Amino acid sequence: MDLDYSPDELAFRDLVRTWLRANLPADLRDKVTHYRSLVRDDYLRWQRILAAKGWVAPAWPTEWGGTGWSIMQRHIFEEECGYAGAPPIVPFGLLMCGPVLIKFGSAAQKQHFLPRIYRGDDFWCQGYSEPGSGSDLASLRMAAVRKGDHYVLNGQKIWTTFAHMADWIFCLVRTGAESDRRQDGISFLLVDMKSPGITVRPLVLMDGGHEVNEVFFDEVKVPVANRVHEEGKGWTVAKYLLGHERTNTARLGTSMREFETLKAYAARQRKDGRPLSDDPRFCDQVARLEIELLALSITNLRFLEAIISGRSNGAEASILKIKGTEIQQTLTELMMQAAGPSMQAIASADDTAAADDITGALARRYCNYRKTTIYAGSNEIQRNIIAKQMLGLPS
Amino acid sequence: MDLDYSPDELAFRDLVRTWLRANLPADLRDKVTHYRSLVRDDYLRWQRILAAKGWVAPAWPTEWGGTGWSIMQRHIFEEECGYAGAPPIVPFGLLMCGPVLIKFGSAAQKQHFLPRIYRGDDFWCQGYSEPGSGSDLASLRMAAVRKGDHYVLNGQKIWTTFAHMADWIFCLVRTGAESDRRQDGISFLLVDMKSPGITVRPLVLMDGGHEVNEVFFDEVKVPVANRVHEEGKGWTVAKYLLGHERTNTARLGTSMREFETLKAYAARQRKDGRPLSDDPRFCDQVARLEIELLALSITNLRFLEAIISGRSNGAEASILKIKGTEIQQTLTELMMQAAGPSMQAIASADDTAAADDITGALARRYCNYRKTTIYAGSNEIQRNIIAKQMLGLPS
Amino acid sequence: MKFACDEEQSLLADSVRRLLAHDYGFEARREIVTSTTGYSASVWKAFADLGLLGLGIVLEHGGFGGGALACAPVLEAFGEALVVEPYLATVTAAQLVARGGTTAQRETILPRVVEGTLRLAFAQTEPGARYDLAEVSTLARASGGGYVIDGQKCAIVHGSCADLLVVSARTSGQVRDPTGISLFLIDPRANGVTMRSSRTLDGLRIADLSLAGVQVAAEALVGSAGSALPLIESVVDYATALLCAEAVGAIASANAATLDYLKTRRQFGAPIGSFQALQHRMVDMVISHEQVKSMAWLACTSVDSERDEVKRKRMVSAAKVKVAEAARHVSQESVQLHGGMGMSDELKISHTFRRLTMIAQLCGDANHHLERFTHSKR
Amino acid sequence: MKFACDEEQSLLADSVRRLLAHDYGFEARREIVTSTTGYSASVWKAFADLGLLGLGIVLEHGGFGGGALACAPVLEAFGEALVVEPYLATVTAAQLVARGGTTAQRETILPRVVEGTLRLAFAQTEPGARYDLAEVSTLARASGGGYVIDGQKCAIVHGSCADLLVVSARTSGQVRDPTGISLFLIDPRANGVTMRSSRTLDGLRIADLSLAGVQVAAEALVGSAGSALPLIESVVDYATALLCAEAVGAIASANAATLDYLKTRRQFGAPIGSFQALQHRMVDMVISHEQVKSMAWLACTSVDSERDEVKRKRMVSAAKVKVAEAARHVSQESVQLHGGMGMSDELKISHTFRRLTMIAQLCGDANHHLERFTHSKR
Repeated sequence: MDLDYSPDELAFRDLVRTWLRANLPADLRDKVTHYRSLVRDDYLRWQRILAAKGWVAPAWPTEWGGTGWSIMQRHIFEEECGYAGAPPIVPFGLLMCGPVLIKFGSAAQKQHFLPRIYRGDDFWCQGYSEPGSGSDLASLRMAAVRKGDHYVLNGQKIWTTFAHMADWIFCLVRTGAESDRRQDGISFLLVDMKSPGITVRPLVLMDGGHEVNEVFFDEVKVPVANRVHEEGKGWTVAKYLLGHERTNTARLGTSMREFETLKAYAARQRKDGRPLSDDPRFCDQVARLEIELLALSITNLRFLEAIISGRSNGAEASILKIKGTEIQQTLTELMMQAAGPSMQAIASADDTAAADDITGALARRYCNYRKTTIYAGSNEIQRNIIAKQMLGLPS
Repeated sequence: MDLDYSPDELAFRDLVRTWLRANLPADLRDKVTHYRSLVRDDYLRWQRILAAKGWVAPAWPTEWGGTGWSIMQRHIFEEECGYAGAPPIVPFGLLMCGPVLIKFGSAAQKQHFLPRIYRGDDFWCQGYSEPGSGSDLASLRMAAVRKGDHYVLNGQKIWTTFAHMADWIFCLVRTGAESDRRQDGISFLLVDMKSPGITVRPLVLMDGGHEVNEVFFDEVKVPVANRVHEEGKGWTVAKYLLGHERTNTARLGTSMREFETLKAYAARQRKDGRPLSDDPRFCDQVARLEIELLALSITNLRFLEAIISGRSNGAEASILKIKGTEIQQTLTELMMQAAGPSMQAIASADDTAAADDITGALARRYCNYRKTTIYAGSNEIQRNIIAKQMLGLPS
Repeated sequence: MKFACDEEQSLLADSVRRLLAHDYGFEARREIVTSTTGYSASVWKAFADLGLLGLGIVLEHGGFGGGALACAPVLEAFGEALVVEPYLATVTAAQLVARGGTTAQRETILPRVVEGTLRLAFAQTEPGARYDLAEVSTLARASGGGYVIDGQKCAIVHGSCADLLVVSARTSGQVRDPTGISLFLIDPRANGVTMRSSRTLDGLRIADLSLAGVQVAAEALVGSAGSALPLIESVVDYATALLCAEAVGAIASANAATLDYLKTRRQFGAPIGSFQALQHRMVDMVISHEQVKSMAWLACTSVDSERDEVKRKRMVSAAKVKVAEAARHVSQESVQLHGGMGMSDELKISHTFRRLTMIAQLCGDANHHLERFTHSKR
Repeated sequence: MKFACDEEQSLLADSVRRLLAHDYGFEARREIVTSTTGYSASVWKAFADLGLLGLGIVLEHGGFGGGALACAPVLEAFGEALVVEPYLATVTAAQLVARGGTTAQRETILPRVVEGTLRLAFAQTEPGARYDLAEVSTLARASGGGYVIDGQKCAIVHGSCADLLVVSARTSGQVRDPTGISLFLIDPRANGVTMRSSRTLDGLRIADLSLAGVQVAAEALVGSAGSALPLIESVVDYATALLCAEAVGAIASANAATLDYLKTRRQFGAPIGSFQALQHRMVDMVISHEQVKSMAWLACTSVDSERDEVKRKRMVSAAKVKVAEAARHVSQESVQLHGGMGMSDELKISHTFRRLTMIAQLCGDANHHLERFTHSKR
């Protein structure tokens, strides 16, 4: 799938690729490519390597450490990292809180937090969803009552990815009464996870893994200085964050690496004494997936070009999310199917005995990846967005 | 697909099958199996053969000519007729107007119309849909204003199947003002198509065929005696008709015959010098269709048993409609695909030169069959019905 | 043509559901799944007391002489409750003995199966064999009036808790030859037998088996030497039919949970079940359930009554294709419609998802059965 | 990487759309479709005047020397307006001459194509050959310095209005041999040529051709004898890429009509476009359109620039698989969402449905291209 990049783009890609080959630690890469769980230190180690190189926050303004790359360069960089098997960037600090602070933060907030986020001094998580408000984010209820120069927080967040690893959490909270416009009265706070009154409870997912949590807030004191933007204007911040342009929505670099893994794995499996990759039915399933990958790769580049040239129709990110996650899920499904009866036995996440054999991870991974069409705005919400914003269909 | 009928049921099936073999005229069967258009006389000729045998209205009470068959026997009869390639029964008289008159008609209406419907003296059509009211039937507007012992009709019906062949039409009309309950003020009238003021305009469908029409009513006088049930209670009649138990919703007999045609046709087509039926991809498509047919055949029988034993969940007819029409459409699609490049050339409906070669009819038939998921309550409406009536999901 | 349970079956199914409602709630099940053995001895005893282990065994060996159709309502209830006990493994292997064993084997083994004191497992699959039942390279050499057996078996469902294994091995021919396959009874504690147990995603246990110079007596041979494949095929079809019945229950459970969630979960000021897109998807799940009910019946009735072997295979494969696809469809949609909650280990729906995922693959995936359906010409 | 049209292309596409908006409305098109010839001479002349017929012809023969990408915006506009003129037939056959013909052939034929006075068609498919380009049994025997040709061709798009045919015939080898196929220029009015014309579902004309002892001179041979298959394959790939571009326009048109219908048609007191199930289906149609745009670009750029023949075939086939499936998806959904109106001959949507149905099958259906994609190993 060599789409014809320009010579400059090709040169940039080769630069990134060469650097990754030399600097991505083999043990981290193997953990990723063998579907083993990453821990806090794995994420931070890779983040610090990137930070040392100056590549950890390409989209930030150069004064805060951004690279000044073009959108296309950022796209190429992200795809190459995924393709190489680098640990994914944990988005909460670098891709979410950082841009929010750059846009809305006070000078003091920027000075204090941005360098720490850049260097990986703090590990961040995101306090958005609540038990009663998932897709309908604006219905959130967590209360922050102002007392002097503090807010006192009571309530609960849920599905909080990596809360158990995090030093800080940014939260949407309700600082005013729910009025006719439910979006009013919401504020955006930065909360130290070591604050008294915060309890983190693991939510084990169906693959047996621990990624997400419930976070309970009981009389948690947060300095008013940690509010970003004005009180009651948190929804503006949240909307900015949701709409903040990202270039790796489709996660094609990762999917292309996974596709090569699938082909190699299927070639090693046997059916009727021959490689499974020779089986016409399986072969067709793989071919259809490859065609989907081709279509999405080009669509992704077309959309980038449209954004760069100002011809965006506003639905690009949603379309990339929908098709990208469908491809990711199909990859896990075909891998599991390729394993045949052996897919039943699962290795636990820490089973080092099976570390070199990915078979024991495939069914878990299939389960885990069901989340991709649910999180970050479910695919149903993405379709609603396209219907309303791009097509102008009525509610 | 020999599902194990009881010995009695098998004996009945053989009786029907033997009779059909002896009494279904070969020219009619050939017209059906070669996808040629049937004309009014074709329908009536077959109806009169059935009437002479006493089998034309099995579900009617025996006093009006019904056969007294069990639901299972009626099912078997209908499947056998479809399987044999008999012309379909035009439903408007025998399956719609007849049962309505039996349930709601006056003694005089029954005496006059039922024997004529039975014998095929009159050809009926149905005046339900209007340009502004399709799925939302209760929004109909055609006005019937009472003047003495007549109603005067003004308005328009659309999608009126066989109006151009029909002697009579039964209509839903608005005899009262549209009140809060839009279902109020609707009445059910029987209208002579020869009445002054009726104009029939053909609506050619995309296969080039003429089945449906617009029917315009301009000051058409209809005797009050031709109203069925009370004035303003037409919706009761319409609902009875819509919910009137029918046993051939799935049209499996016809689909099984078509499936055999498909297999035979694919065996005659060539690919790489061998029969197309040896091609693994095409073969899989045919296999999946056969599995769908198997599943629906058994589901159909299960539902009949549930209805007979009073365990109906109310959604049976909708499920059979959805899956039955999907199968019918897939059949036309695979036939067209089997023809390869030759499917492009179409024979006109009356092209007798091509009468023995079905290839020229396949693309037209594919187009024509798109109607099956739209008419008789679109498949979307069927899903709404299941969601509301069976699952109790809120509006 | 008869689809509904008769009265006796209904009563039995009701008893099973009552038992499960009482002893097999979500937390009770979780304890069983995480226990050392992976099943509950007391639940197993209750199954035996209800007569469930004898449903497919003839009266002279203490059973009730029914076929797959008689067993189907039980599996349906198991599918609803996500029973992890080694029921299907035991009754499948018992069928091998019942249909192929000598009188002595039947008299020794089957009554103990019925009374719940002997659990069995069938060691058939070999590494790389996928779903091909003829791909057997484990070797049984005649030696000193008995046999010496060497080879590898894998993916033996409930192998580690079996008191006795039925093992396929080749007494002649080459790998994938249809003839030359034989069945042997092997004590898992015999010399040369090594078993390695794993957990499965859906809370069961599965074992790999290594046989190194395992000596068995001539009496360990089930049926006559070299002609076991048709027996294996018919019994695996039997197991497949029961698995289809289990799918009916698991899908019913997933649909009920999803429908309930659609009615109670509110977003944007309304129950999410009022959104038409979700309604139509729920309807399609219901239709899948109806189709699977039909196909499970077809599979059961075919293994019970179809004398034409080719036709039986076609019908069982047709059923499994549909069941595999419906299991995939309903499991994926039910999790998606549950949103994040569907991913959580704390809700039953995610466990039903896992079982349906496995059911889709077990006894042959959709591709395997589509191939078998297509190639088994009438 | 460049996806958008350059300025020149945009201007041309605008001119085409203006022309079509003016001369090719729904009623004007209906008259053309039902006319004797099945195309409009004045529209054809307008195409020539706009330079459309020379887009793929080099400058020395009066053209503009562009590739498939240069032509794609025109085909896209044709797809929107459902143009039935023999454009694709003519430019495809012209490519055979341009790429394979002798200098004399190019000089005689191509300028006349560009100026709109010579329409061409490619007679390739034979009865039973399906989409296999090597399945040629029409025979060309060398005779008296020329050739005598016998055989049957079928499904020649716009064959009956062609002034000159390019015909494939076998000068050596057996049917389906990759070598031994040659191309000949044949005058449709020559002795021994019989053409039978039919209408197609989507308003085009198609012809079957019978060649009985047709004598042609040695100069009728296009390229060298026996080695035409790679040329045929590359030109059919070129035609396939243009067809993909046409699909982009036809799908855009279907989507626009459907979206408009959803917004204006009211039932149950609301526009039907407010129903979420229909909204989500409309969104999926929009996504299909985006994918087809991408794949049409891939096909065009591959036939223009890809020097590795195997890779070119894979990419064109990947595009056609996706285009065929999207054409099916969008055409079926757009009619379904229009309800009864979608079935009517009086609305453009039913004509777009028919064209998309044909596009899915033309130049090889999804199965054909999936097979070619799978078997063309890198």
